[in-house]
Amino acid sequence: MSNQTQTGKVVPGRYLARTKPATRRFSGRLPSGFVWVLPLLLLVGLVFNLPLLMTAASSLVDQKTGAFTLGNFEQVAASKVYLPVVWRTIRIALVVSFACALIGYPLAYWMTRLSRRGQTVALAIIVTSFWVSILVRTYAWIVILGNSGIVNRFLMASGLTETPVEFLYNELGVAIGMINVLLPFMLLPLFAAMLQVDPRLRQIAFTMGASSFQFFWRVFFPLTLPALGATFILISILSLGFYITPAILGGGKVPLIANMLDILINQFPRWNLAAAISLVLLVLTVGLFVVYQHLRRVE
Amino acid sequence: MNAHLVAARRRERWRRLPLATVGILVLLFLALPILVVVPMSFSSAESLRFPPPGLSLRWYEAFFSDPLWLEAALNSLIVGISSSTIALGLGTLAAYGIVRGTFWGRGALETNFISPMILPPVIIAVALYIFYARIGILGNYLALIAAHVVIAVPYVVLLMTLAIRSFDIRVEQVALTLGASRWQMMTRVLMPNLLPNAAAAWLFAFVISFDEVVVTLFVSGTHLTIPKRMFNQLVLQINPTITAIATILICFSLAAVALAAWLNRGNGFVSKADGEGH
Amino acid sequence: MKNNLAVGLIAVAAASLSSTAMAEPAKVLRILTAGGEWTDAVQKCVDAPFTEKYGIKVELETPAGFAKLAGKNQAGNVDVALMDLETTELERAQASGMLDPIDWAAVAPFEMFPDAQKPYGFAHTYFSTIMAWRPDAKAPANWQEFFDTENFPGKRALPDYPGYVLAFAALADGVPPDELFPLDLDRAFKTLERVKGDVIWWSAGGQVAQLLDDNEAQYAIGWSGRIVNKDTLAHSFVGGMLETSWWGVPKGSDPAMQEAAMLYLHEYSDPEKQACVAQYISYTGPSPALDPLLPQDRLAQFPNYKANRDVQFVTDGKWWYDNADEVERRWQEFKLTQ
Amino acid sequence: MADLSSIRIENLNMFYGVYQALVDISLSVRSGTLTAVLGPSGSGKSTMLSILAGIHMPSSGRILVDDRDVTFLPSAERNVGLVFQSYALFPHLSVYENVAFPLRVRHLPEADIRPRVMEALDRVRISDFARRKPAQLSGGQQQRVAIARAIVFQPNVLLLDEPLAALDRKLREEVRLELRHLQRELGITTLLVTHDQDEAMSMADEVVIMSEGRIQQIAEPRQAYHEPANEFVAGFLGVANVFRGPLRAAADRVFIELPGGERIAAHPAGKGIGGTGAMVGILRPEQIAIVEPGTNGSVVATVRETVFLGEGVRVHLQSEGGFDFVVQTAQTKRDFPAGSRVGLAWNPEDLWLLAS
Repeated sequence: MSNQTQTGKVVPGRYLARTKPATRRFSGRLPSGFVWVLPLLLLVGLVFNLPLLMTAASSLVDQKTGAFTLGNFEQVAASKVYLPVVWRTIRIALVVSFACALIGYPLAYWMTRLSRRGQTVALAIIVTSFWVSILVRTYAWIVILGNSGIVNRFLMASGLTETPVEFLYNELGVAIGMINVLLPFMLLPLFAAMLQVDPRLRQIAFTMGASSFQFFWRVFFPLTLPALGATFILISILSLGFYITPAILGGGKVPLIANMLDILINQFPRWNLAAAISLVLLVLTVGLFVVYQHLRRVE
Repeated sequence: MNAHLVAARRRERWRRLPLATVGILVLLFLALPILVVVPMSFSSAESLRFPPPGLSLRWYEAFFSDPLWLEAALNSLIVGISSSTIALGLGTLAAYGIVRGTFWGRGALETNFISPMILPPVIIAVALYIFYARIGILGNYLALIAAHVVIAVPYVVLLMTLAIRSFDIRVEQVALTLGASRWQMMTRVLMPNLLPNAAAAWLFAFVISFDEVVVTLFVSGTHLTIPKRMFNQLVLQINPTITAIATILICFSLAAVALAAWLNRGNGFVSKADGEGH
Repeated sequence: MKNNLAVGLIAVAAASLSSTAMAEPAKVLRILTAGGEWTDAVQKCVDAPFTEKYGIKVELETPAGFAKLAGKNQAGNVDVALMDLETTELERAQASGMLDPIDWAAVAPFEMFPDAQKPYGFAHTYFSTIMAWRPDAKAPANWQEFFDTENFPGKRALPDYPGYVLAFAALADGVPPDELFPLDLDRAFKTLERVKGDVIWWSAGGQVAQLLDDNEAQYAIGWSGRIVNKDTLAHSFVGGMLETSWWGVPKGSDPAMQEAAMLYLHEYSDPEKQACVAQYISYTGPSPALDPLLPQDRLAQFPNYKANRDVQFVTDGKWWYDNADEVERRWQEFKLTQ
Repeated sequence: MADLSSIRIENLNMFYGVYQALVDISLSVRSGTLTAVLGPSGSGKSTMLSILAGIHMPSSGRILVDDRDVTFLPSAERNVGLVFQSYALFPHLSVYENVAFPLRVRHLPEADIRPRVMEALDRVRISDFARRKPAQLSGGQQQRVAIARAIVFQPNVLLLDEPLAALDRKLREEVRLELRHLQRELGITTLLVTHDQDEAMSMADEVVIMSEGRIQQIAEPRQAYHEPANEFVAGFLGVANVFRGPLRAAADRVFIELPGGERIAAHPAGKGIGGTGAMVGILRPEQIAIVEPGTNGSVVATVRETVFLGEGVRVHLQSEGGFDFVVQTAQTKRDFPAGSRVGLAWNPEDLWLLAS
């Protein structure tokens, strides 16, 4: 029976090969575990990293002559066409992030004070919204906010306004659509961070004579501020790349960086300029992401 | 005493009223698009009136009798299933290497694999457009699937690294000392335990691929997918058929995500089982 | 160097993936086309019978545009054998050497208007760009009134394409119709700057009716085919712009597929098929034999109808082509900075 | 039953970057015996075990099982049974399948598997639970399954990594005996890694005490306890009175002179490392007797505190010279009131001397 063991089966030759001295560790073996990563690395390297590098390279090439140039970036920086779009994108990103923080924080805070069942319902709504296709949600706003949409009909029927309020096809419409898409990205991490705050702190603060108001501003808010900051940055990052919402709700008047890239690729073939702008967007995103990671660590 | 308590409770409730109002309004704001789209899909009217004047299934019929929508649905399914399956395979292997490997630069690799999730899709779209165009595979079906793999794989890598990290490495080591080859360990020990997580990761990847618009718009060439056709239609002509598709999509996404969440609920069940003694 | 080599290797690998169907006679004809109602009509009236007759499947990529062609051309991957071009685009594509000549012998068309047959272009549609408005809005009589936002209050839905809006804007600023070309861009943009706060820019023809019906806009410039058959809208051909759309054959596409494209063009020149398209959308094709086949009660809806043609002007494709860069630059400047 | 194998470890070194987890470890385990590797956490004992199991490769050195070099053999080919503190049972498999696992991966015929699994389950008295999943078992039951799984394929060597640490105290002592019994019965060469000196002392034929990656002492438990190789071992294996001072001789007596002037009697032959000069003397609390003050040769001390241990009484005292003594006595009924003066006496032969 005992001969059936694995060691008994080892062939001497193989066994000898394996008993070479410890230098074997350095004899060109791949670092441990690297093979597992290799297939994905190849694919991502080919279909993600290489294209990004090529984009970076094309941004430094003149479209007509094919020579090295910084002209594409100069064009972005100097033109009164491209830079304003970059600024508008940043501005809308900030507005949207502020708005998300402003309406997201109270909701998340309210949710922490709800019963378990209330929390489940609220979370279900948020998660549902989160997973419903952005196209569907953006599309719905046309129906809701249009001149003959439910909101305007309500406003006019209630006599609050006589002519329909122009929600759509301007920056307001784009912002509303973006806030709706991005709010769950604010709510979910913020709510999670608020749940981390030890509920006993509240009781302790009360025993020390703090009011609800004082507890909130002196304890709770400072404790959740890093999370608020981190999600704020996250929303800004995501806002920078928005394409669908401005395309559908902007009425052609609110192009953001992504829409400009679409024009430069799909309407005018200006790849090198597009590459340069896409690189600007990349730098903005990565820069914000570094801040985000830093805030997360603080949290 | 009791009356005091009741009064105190009532005061407390009044104090919270402004907060509750804001909370409910914001939740309504989130839910509104869905609340509007779903009933409209059953509308009998041509226009996008809300509430619908009458009920019918005509827009569902319109969807299922339109060969272009069906072609788009078929493509979405093919691209979604193949890209999420590839993403699951490669992503799981990579997650294993990242968690259990000892080579240098694992953190950087993980960031690299996850970054397509963080970067604006339009950057990836532009980069892939230029790259695919240069090598002449713009509009190629396999190239489209490859793009979707890159977009879906971060979710797999995230979920699977989490799952593998929470799986006791000693169980793997014991399996090896008990005579299992690395392959036997993977197939007989690791995978059976990670199966729910893998299924969840697959579903997430599938939903991501199925919903993808921007990159698809740039690189898909002649191939239609549901979101691509939806986007084109939204820009072209607003047609209630879209509400029917939207409703189908909502149900579909929610079912998939609910299933995924349910499958992933036991992310800690392994550690719970062997962690009792700790 | 190394980078080029890598790209080359990948290209070879990719080509071997995508070139399976290339050597045999074409089973598929890929067309780059506009999309929308017109394309839907063509699919029913031309593509379906074509596939039935020759066993060649038609695959469409939408939307079309010069940039798409240029992209494919630069990529060296021209995967469509036929594409929809505006007059300007036809000029530009031809001048940039991105088109192959049409093999008219192989097409052997039914009778066509002589000006519809060019060495590089097959005129497939005559269409107009005209003004439209909600019946409950004050009707404008000309372009000055159309762009007069004070006396004709309301939103304007305008095409997000310079070629379909600048000429009208110049007319609105008082340029006499017979001096329209060469176009005075300064005066055109002056009008647009003046009204831009009241504009919704549309990018697809179908949006016009939608925006007017939804009361998002009260006035619009749109393509006649998407307007004239909607009885909820008022429209006028007065001061409209008559244009031609063309089929062109992108250079470098698969020869077998190009052969199929010639068969397709032959089918397209059939007046019966053009009449069929006109049933769905009020555009007419290049066949002189078309008139008796058209629905007589709707003749007044067709851009090419004599009474309509007389009040319109014909755009100057050559001028647009010559000034494409300038127009593009100023248009972007205007659009992106508004 | 299984082959009786011996293990020999030669000059094992293990680096993690610049950190050296194992420093020149050499030891051998005689076939059929149980050796306990004992040390505080971070001492390198678990690293050593993982190298023996083939989980990690050493930076240098060799491992020989029955004089065969297995240093770079994969785990699967080493034929060692391994039991972790966390048991590491396969959560998705039943008890039966857990135990059958090593046989299945060896592609044994089904007919052979069943009797062997059942025999192993019987040995650890867990056959009744064969169909349960690990999550449905108590900690003690899981531990038995882990042991059954480790022995079912008749490994040459059994490696136990803190196998009892997760059990409560009473169960731990019970299982300790059972495990020892099982090991003797199977005659399987066993290496036990633990930080619990009671466990090591009570189970092992030989203990290896490690600290900071180095072996401090290899000895039989009794010897290690009474004759520690250094102060670390003395301190790690229980409470010790440690006397520091020069070794002096006066008349026919040898003693350590403490800074306070007291004389700690030692054996003239100098038990342990001999010589004069600064020395360390080690005396276990139970080797000191409490006698009447003034008894010849005794040290006078004052009782400060008494701790009742159940099986004995530990008395903390301070001598007149200011030295803190710890004494343990089995006289559980006797009272040592705080402040009372007593004499402390011991057999000079019991004082174990180390060079300082």
